[in-house]
Amino acid sequence: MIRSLILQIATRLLVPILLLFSIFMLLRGHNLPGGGFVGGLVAASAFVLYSLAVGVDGARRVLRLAPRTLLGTGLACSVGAGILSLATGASFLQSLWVKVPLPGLSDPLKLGSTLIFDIGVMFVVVGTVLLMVFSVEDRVPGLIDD
Amino acid sequence: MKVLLVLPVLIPAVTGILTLLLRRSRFAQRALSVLGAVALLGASSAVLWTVQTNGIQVAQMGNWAAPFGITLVADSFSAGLITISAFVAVAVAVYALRGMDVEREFFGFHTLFHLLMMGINGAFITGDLFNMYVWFEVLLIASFVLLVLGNEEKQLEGAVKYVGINLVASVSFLTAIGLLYGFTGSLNFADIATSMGNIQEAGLEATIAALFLVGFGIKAGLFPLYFWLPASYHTPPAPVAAIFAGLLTKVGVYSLIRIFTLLFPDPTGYTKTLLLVVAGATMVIGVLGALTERNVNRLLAFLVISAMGYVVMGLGFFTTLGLAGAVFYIFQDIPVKASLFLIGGVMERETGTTEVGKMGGLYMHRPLLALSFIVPAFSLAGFPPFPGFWGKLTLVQAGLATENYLIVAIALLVGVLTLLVVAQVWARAFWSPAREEGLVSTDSPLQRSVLQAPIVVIGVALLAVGLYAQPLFDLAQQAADNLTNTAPYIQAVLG
Amino acid sequence: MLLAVLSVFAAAAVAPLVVRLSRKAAGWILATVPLGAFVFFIRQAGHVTHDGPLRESTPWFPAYDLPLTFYLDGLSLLFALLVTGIGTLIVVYAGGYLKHSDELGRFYVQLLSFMGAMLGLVLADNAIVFFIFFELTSLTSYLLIGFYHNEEDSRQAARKALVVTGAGGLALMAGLILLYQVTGTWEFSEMLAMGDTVVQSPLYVGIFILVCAGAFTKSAQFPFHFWLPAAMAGPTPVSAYLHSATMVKAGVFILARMHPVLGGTELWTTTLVAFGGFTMLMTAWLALRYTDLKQILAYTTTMVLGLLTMLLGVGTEEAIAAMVTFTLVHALYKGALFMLAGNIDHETGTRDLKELGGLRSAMPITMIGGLAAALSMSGIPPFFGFIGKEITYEAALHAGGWSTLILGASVLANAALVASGLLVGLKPFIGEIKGAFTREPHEAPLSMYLGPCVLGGLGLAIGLYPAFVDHSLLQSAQAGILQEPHELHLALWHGVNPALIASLITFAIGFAIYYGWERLQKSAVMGGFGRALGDAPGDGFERLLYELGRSSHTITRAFQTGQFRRYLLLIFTGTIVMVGGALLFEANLSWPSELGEVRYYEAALAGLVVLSALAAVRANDRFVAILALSIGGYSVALLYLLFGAPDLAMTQFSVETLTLILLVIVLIHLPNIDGYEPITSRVRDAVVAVGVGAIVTTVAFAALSFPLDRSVSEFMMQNSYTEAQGSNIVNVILVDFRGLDTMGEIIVLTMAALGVFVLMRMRRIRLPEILGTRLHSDDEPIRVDGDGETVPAGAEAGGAADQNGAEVHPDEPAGAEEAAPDDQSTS
Amino acid sequence: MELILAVVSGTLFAASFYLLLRRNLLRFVIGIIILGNAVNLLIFTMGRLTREVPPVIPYGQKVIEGAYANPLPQALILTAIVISFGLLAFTLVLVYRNYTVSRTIDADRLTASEPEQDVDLHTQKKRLPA
Repeated sequence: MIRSLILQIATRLLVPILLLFSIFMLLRGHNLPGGGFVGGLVAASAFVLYSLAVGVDGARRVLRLAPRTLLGTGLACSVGAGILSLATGASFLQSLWVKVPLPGLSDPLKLGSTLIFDIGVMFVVVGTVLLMVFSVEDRVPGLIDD
Repeated sequence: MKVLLVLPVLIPAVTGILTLLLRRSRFAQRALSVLGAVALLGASSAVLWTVQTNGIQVAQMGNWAAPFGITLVADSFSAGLITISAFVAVAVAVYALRGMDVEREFFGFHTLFHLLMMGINGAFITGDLFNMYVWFEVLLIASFVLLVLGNEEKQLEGAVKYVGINLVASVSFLTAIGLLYGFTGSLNFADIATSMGNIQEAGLEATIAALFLVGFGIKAGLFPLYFWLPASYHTPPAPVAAIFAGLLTKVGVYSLIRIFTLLFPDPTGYTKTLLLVVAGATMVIGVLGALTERNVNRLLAFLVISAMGYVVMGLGFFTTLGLAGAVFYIFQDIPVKASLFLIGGVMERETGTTEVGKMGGLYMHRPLLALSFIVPAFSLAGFPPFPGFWGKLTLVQAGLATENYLIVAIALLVGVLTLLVVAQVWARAFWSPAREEGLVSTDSPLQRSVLQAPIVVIGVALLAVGLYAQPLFDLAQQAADNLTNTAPYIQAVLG
Repeated sequence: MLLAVLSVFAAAAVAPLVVRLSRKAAGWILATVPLGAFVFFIRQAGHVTHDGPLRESTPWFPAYDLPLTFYLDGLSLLFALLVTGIGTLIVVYAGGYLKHSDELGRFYVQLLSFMGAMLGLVLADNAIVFFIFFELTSLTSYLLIGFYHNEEDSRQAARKALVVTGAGGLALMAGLILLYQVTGTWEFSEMLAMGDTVVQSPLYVGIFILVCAGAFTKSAQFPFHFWLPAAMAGPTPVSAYLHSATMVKAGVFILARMHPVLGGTELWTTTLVAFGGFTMLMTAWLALRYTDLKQILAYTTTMVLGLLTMLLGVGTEEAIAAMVTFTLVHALYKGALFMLAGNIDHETGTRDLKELGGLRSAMPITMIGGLAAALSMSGIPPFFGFIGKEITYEAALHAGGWSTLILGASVLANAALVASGLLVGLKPFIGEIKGAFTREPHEAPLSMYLGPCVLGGLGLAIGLYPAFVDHSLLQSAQAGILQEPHELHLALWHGVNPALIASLITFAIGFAIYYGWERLQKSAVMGGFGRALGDAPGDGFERLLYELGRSSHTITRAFQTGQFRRYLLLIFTGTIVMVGGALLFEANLSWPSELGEVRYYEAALAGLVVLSALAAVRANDRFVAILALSIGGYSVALLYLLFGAPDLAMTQFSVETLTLILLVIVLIHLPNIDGYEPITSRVRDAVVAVGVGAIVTTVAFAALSFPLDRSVSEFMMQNSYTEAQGSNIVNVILVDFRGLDTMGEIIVLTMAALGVFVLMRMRRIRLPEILGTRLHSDDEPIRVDGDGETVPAGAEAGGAADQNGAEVHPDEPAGAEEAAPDDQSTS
Repeated sequence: MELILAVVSGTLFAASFYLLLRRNLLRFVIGIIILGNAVNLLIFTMGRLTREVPPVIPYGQKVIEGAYANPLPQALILTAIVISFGLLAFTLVLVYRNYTVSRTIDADRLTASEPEQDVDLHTQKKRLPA
């Protein structure tokens, strides 16, 4: 934890922006460079930043979900997307699409099971980075005396 | 078929995820673990049955026709392997109910175990080169974590060697994939097999084959690439070691056989000689290592290496009979090795030591364990009526038929030495009298039977196969037919 | 026949139960099974001797062309009767002998399994079936020899037997497979007619050597004769059964079986006569060195095995007649004598001739049975042994070129046998009681004198009335070996002929040895001879094992040094040799014809990648190395960007950053990377490294000389938007075309994170706990909180527990396990 | 340009293998990182190079007209990068954790798991124990 007022204030500003940006990266990924992985990294960096500012415990409280739960949820989403295809009689991981016509837009909004899959990827990336960083930052005391 | 072929990967994945999410309840984890393993066995058996009745099964992921998406393929070889692996997984899951401690369970043993199974099964049934790499990495990282679970000094140190060398193996594999992609523009096994002709240069094929041999050879524990194996396999607890010894090297050797038969069906003399030299050196070095080893688990680890030599020898003959022998040998070696490591774990618990020479009294006090030891141990030594005998018989026959007398002589000599090793363990740990304090385990009879039941079940299964080898040998022969005559495989995948 | 074999195995399976139900009667009850089999074979005898062989086949392993076929001709009938007949007596005998053993049940399992295996062996028609039973006898006899497993000597003897016979077995397996390749059948009965084909095949010598290796090891022929006397460490019923009547004869049996197939050649005759004859002569005299009854009997057994082998080598009609006759003779008397030795040992506590004497009054029944057997062994008329010896001499006289030599050796060997017989069967009973026995000598129970009496009595009966066996059993056995019928007639009195004279000479020498035995034993010649041929091979074998162990250790240590870097170096070198070898020896490399367009900034970037890598190699400061590393990584990202891979660049960039952060966090806690390494190792490593790099580049060049087939990518491009609803093809590949890869990828990530978590948060579980026998733990007790932090219990402040701090395993908290009663240590 | 990148990749291979063989385990880790880049670059090169046209279908079109960068190797490398990051993180922490226990990052001193004296030969009797 780094005790710095600037960092703490900056963090409060940056974290929501980063989180929004990560969702943006996730959603545009299917059509433009981006995607779940990069989105996940951005989101994770938001929490890492937060943990640097207010400490691991604080970050963990804000996160609400334990990193391992995030990991499990993410995997469940991705694998679940595959199972969803199976359940509808399609092949495993076959993409399913629903077209939602939105008022005011000419193109309908296309929602696919691949989006669930990509969200899963994002969750896993966030969970991975956070579990790693939290573990390393907050390791068992007395592991090493330096 | 869309569903069935995915299950061997999906079930362990779901089990792994659920145990991760339900990590707070030890009971739920354990129940899920056993149930997941049993379900896996059921699904794998169903796959096997379907393959047996309807021939090679193919599932296109995402419904993209091969070679554009990822294809899962189950032929007799793959289906047999996933079924036997699942059988061993059930045994290990049950054993782990007592053989694992609460801390390791809390830190994710069950999750890692099932995800490891996922990686193993994925590697067995994938029909895609890069996908195979991914499954390799899945099982690799799972094995890394399982290896360090406990953070004991030996574990960490063994893990450094294991991790370091296996990373090199992965990279070597990936390099080979990259180069092969550069030649053929494809990743699908069947598709590559049809376009291997593009290379039009047997020497280059041999080079890429050698590169694959390095990658898989490290995983399979072949000479001179095996060093990580005796450095690490003795460090984790018995259930982990059992699954490692039973399955991990088999994945390497499976891939070796799959790639060599499918992608390099007409090996040059160099490749054949190379394989046989590697095989001979592997079996010799393995059994020599085991001969004077004190630590029972390390001793078994050396025997794992030796067995891989036999399998590669069968591949090196490049005949249907040789492959049938190799496949059968793999089939039976999976439960044999798993069982031996589980027994090794019980031996440790009962005598309080890992040193063979300091054990004793197990024959007097644990006759059932002794009986269960004889089956896999003498199967390993190739004694009838245990299944190892059939494997060895077929391999020797294949070798003599192709007039590779030298390697057969080496194999037989190694058989004698294996017999000696097995007899040493038997005589010292089982026959010789117990030390003064007797057996030290404090397991209750029920707890002991939790540990011994899987061992006994594997022993009975092995004995049954030894006495009536027909079904399993049939399967191995079918697998060998599929491996030598690749047209049906390619046809099934590419349509 | 299958039923007969299976019933014996079934008896083995139920034996522990029978013993548990009735310890006293177990032997009698279990003996009914071999007895039943014996009766069964007796009933078949008429059929076999008159109508020819019986063959029966049960499907078993069709994939291997392997039915369970059994073949009952004269040869197998003779052996089957011995196995079941003597087996019956032995089972009864063992019940008395091991009455007080805790392991009687296990003993019966092993003994009856052995019996089943032996029966299967002699009956098998299929070579593989035969071999399975052959190996099974090795395995079960291993267990039986090691019955007194608390003694190291027993274990060593068992190991000796197992390794020697096991090794021979594998040679035999190879021989049988080669035989199959030549004949195209696994069935002995079909091979029998194909002798010419086999003998003329180029593989003949190989087959012959391999089969001989199997037979000689099993039948303890020189130079493998040492394991059999050592095997006397087993209990006496085992010695009586395995090492006289049955298992050791398996080698002779396979030679006899193979006689029509492999026999008749110069090689066959020379080898068998030379090895058999030498074994016979040597071990007959070696027997005289010992005062231990069982040792004497063991050596005389190898003597007989040598004799039988030699007779098979001679292979004439007379020789085979002698061979089958002596097989029966020997089985009858040797079984009885071993049981006699067992009785004496059991009832007096010793079987050393120096301490034995004057037992005639204490053990009269044993003496009668034993003496009858001993006289048969010594070949004294009217016992069956006399006939056996006569017919042997007869065969020797007609052995062609070898005749004189064989006759001389036989006389000398038989003379020693005469003495041995008297030593074992007579000497303990006559004279005065010498030492103080540990037990008061008394007569053995019925179960234990039944065997010697029956077998001894049979020896006398057949001697008096040889017609009981000669035309039926022995003649058909002879026919089984020779594959053509001959008249076989046995009689006590042949008139005065050369054989009788030879017998008389034998007696003269034999009695002389008997009376001068004690002096002979102490003589220097005997001592030297015994050490050279009796002790040395066994010691040599043990020494061989030891040296094998030592050298294997040396070899293993040469590779498995424990040094990580050495492993890597060997692996890399191996890689270069294997892959480079293929390039060097096999490949005709094609090179790309042109360099293609190169832009200066791309080249500069590529140069930067190389330079940064070299800087990382050269760096002596960890942070400099990381810096170089990052520059390289970012440059690679830029390269990706330049060549149309923005996703890749983005990922590479972020991963590079993440790696950098992790490296810095961890490296702060670690020592620096400087450290001197000698120039030699650096040069060596550099050579290896450059070799690997060169190979990769070379193959890459070769690949680049071909045009790439981009049809897969083309398909993906075509379908990305239309079918998969995405414009970013790379992302569509990741989540759709190759979604399974991505699934694997996130699972890898998950587990990597779990791994880091385990490494950083899990306490160290020390070794004793792994064993499940928790002796002590010097770690503090721990408590596990919501996210699995392991917090030392004492260190935790009261208010620090957060909302996730609930116990994770309410049913069995981690910290409580040490208190669980089942985990308490015993120490 | 492909050829240059092939050479670059080969050089990275050489550099990383040299680093893998160093005594210091941190150098080993650095070697692993470079190795990852080397193999990714190799795959990238094997997919052949196309300048500046990313495999993204322009808005409003259904396919890309003309040349475009090969997307498949990119996807493979993406997966490989992520995987090797996971493995690398684990390896790094493993080296660190091992250091906390054995107090060394010297590869030559990792011998606790394979002790010198693990052979069992009765030296006086010169017999293999039974």
